[in-house]
Amino acid sequence: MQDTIKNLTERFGASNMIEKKPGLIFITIEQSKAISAVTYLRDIEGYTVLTLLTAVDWIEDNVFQLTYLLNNPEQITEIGLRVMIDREKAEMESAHHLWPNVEVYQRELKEMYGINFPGSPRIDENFILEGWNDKPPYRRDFDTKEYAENNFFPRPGRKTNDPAEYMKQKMYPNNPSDYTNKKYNPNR
Amino acid sequence: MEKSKLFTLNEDRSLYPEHDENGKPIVDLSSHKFLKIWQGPQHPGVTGNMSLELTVSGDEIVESKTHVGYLHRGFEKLMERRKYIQCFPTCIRMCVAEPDPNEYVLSNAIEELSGIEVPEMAKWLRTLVLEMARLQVLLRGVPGQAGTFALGLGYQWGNYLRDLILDSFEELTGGRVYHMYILPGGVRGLLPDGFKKRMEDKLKLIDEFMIKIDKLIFQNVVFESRARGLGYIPKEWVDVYGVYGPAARAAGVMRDVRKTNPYLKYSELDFEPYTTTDSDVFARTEVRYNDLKMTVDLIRQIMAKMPEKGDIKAETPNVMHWKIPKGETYSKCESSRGEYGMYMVSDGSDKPRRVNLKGPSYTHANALLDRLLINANIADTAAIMVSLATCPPEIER
Amino acid sequence: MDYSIQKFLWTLLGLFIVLNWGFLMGSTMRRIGARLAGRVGVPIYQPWIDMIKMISLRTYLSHGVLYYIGPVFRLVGGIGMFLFMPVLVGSEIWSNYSFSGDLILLLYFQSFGMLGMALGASESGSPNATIGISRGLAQFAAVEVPMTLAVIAIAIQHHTFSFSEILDAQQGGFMNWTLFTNPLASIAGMLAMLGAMSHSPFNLVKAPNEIPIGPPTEYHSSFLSVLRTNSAIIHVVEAALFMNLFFGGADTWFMYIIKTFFVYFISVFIGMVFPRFKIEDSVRWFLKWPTVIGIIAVLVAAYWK
Amino acid sequence: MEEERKDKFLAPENEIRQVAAPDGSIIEVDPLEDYFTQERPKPYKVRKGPVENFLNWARAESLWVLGFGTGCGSIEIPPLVTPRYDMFRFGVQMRATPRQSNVFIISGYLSVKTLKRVIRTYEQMPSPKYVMGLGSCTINGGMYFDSYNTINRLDHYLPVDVYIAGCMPRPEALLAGFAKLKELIKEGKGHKANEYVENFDWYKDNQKKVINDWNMPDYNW
Repeated sequence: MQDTIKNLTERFGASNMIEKKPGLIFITIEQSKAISAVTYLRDIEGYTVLTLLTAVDWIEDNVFQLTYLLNNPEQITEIGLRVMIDREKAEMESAHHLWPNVEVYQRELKEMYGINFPGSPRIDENFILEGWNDKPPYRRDFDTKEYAENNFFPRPGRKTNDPAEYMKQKMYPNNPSDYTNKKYNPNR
Repeated sequence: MEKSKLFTLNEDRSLYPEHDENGKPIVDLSSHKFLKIWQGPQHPGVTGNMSLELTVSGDEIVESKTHVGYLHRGFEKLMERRKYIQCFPTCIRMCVAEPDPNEYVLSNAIEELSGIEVPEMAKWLRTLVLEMARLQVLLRGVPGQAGTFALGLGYQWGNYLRDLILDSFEELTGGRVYHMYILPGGVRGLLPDGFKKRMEDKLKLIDEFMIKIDKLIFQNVVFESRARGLGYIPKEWVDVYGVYGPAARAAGVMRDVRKTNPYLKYSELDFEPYTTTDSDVFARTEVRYNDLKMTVDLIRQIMAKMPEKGDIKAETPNVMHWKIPKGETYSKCESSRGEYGMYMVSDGSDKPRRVNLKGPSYTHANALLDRLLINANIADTAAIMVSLATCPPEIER
Repeated sequence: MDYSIQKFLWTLLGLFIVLNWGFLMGSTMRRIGARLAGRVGVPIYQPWIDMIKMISLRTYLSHGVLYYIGPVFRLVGGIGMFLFMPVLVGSEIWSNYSFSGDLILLLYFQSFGMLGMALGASESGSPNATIGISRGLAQFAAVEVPMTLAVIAIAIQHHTFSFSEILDAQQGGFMNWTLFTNPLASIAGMLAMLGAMSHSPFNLVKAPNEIPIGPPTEYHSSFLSVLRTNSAIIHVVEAALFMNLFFGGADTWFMYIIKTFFVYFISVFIGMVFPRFKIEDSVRWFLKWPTVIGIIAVLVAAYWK
Repeated sequence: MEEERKDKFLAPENEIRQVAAPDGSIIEVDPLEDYFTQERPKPYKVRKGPVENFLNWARAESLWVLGFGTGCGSIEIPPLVTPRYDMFRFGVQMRATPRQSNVFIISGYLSVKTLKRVIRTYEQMPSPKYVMGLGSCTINGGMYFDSYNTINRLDHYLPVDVYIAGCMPRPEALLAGFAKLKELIKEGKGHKANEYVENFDWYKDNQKKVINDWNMPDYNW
């Protein structure tokens, strides 16, 4: 495990390593070296299983984080490779030649985040949505509630409570000041 | 002696129709040699609401494409706008047949991110609930495999016993299908009085059922002749295609999170998952049958070893204001279908930044199923699909 | 009253009894199956309600003339089998229109319904119907082989192609039944019966979780009720055919009901505990043991004396 | 027609293409025009009297449910056909094809993609047909009220005869729902299929509002 990390750092310029728990490591890799690092891990280090490939939208930093989580079934360790890609020009090298399933993950990412993977098979086909004509829905700036209210027909009479306020009324009906008491509520 | 071509019914058809240089079949629909049919979404042989676009030549499938998305609710998006505790009712609906692993991976991810240690008693109860969930799925799944070949009798018996296990869930958690019993920091309650005895009675019924199922399914000539050699997964595909759980164990590869990464109390329990190397539908059914046996045994062990009383919930902050420290984690457990994992990213606020749930169906139902169905008979699609235990809501979430 | 009109009316009455007995037998079998699974099952009168409901449904759908005629052909196959087979042994009024050579005609009528269904189902345009009907015809061709061999063996044994004479030869104690006088032909015939009855493991035509639900996929309302009527009649008549061939026929309506019930019960009961064959396996199965037994039966019958 | 088609999203199999006829000649085929009929449905005549009452009784006692699990509620259908709850006792049976079924159980939420299939399936069922909305998702969206992909109110897209509340409703609740539906049919109130036809334009507008790639005829015969 330590050797792998060392190799990753030296050869692929990996940084920002976090060991979350024994056998689970997250590490950041540059976009240009990501696929070669994945190939390296798969072919040399025995990380032969792709557990998942997903994205996180860091809208405030204007980046997408792609996470390739690889599993080594021999050593029972997992490495999560974080790849930061530009949010405006969301494009990433395709890895469909490495595992047959990558194609499916990439189709989902294309649909849900609008991240393009040029060259990936069936990338433009619909995976989950059908006839979608709005922003990719998993992006942070897509407001699902507003979309639902505009497009579907909300039944009138649905009440929305702020859970905190509602609990305050329910739990401390007589003495609301208890709510701010440190003893009951360490966050206040 | 070579058989005459006219009378050979067992000829090798793997190279029919003609393939191009990449090994893909050349399918020209306008040649009238092929027929395109859809199985699903409205089709009784498909596991839930998904569909297969099959190109058939006679009864033989030459190309298959899985279409999902009929059950997409955007859970991962919905959870991004809910507080952590509000995520629970959403999360458990991701895989309807077996909701408890969802609860467990979510609360485990929250605990890992915020560094909470779960009390012993809660760990025992969580183990019990997870095993009960596996039991109720397998009670339906094992005879359901024969049901795909129109042997519905075992399915009827199994479903009755499943209802009994759901009664136990109701007793313990108050819910029949959705339990929300596992919460961050622990569980919601202790076992009710007399629970163990009633559970033991039900387990005895299940023991009898197992003997009947063995006679009805595994010693049935027709079932054996149909299931043997069907949907063969070579050992090398296990890593390549991402095969998990019983399907991998049937191929002779040990994939069981309970054994490889023991979580909760599995390190204190005595069990050995069954593996075989045949890797066809029959072997996968056998593995799941032995899983069912093992689960019954595990529940007995858990009930014998667990303490009577104890702390069931760790101290947690007020859930309404609970801010989880920044970080990311991947928590996993073994569901009845294989490794079930959740990747969670927190940005330090009271709502998750990103939750991604990865179930085994995602890989089983897409690339693997498409590959396995090539050169299969259309009569066997349901059997292959059920043997992989695909659960559509977990693919599209 | 003219004799021919009288005969016609008696035959119609017989058809009516057979139809209702078919419905009753169907729901009884479903209840027996349900008991095996631990359920209560459908009410005993469910088939009649289903019929009324199907007739009362509205439809505006048309797939062309053959689509309408398909179920009629199927029904004609069932009624034809009834018409040319004597119901009760030695009874003039219940002998229907049987004549010397009716056995051949019956074998023809057995396949008639399936062919008619093939016309209608392929006209309905559903690919599942086409697949189902091609399976059905393949299986039927395979079933016919042992079936015909058994019939030929019996015909050689009794030197006749007439039902009444075969029945007469079987009277006088159960040891005279073909089941005991010609066991090989009976085995071949009974195995073929499993296929002809289309219950699991040979219910390939309407395989619900493979090709929902085969030829009748597009049929609904009145068309479906015609198909249901036919299936009720044909189950009884098929059972009666095998009863007449191997179990000595029936001399009263009571015996008719008891014997058809048991013959039908055998096929249903085997279906309860066996999964469905694939079409290749099914064809191969029929062309293997039943056919071999049938050939031996013919040879034995031909060279016995 | 050409203009309209350009705006629409069309699946590749629905584009105008050239097809070789069996005799070898080449024909141009417009799948939307040639493979479907554009005929609109007509309401059937609701009769009254003792005969109709008898037929209504038969319709109520023989409910054939379409085996289409549209959402998570379908997990409670297997218990209904197995020993514990056994709905066959009440004359409720499962059918595999829409042509032969009368009752459509919308088991829970409907995603937009499924809604399209549901409409297609519903329209293929022969009248009189009944819809049961299972779970709170069909009533007001339930816990998916803010989801971008699930509809909120089922009755804006299909006429609903009986709602069964709960998430998820227990099998007993489903049996009670069947009992309620039988009651309605016997009283002669089971003609929601006519309502669908009479308010056809309203329903179609609502359906087309959410289904962006409407590539089927208005009524699927």
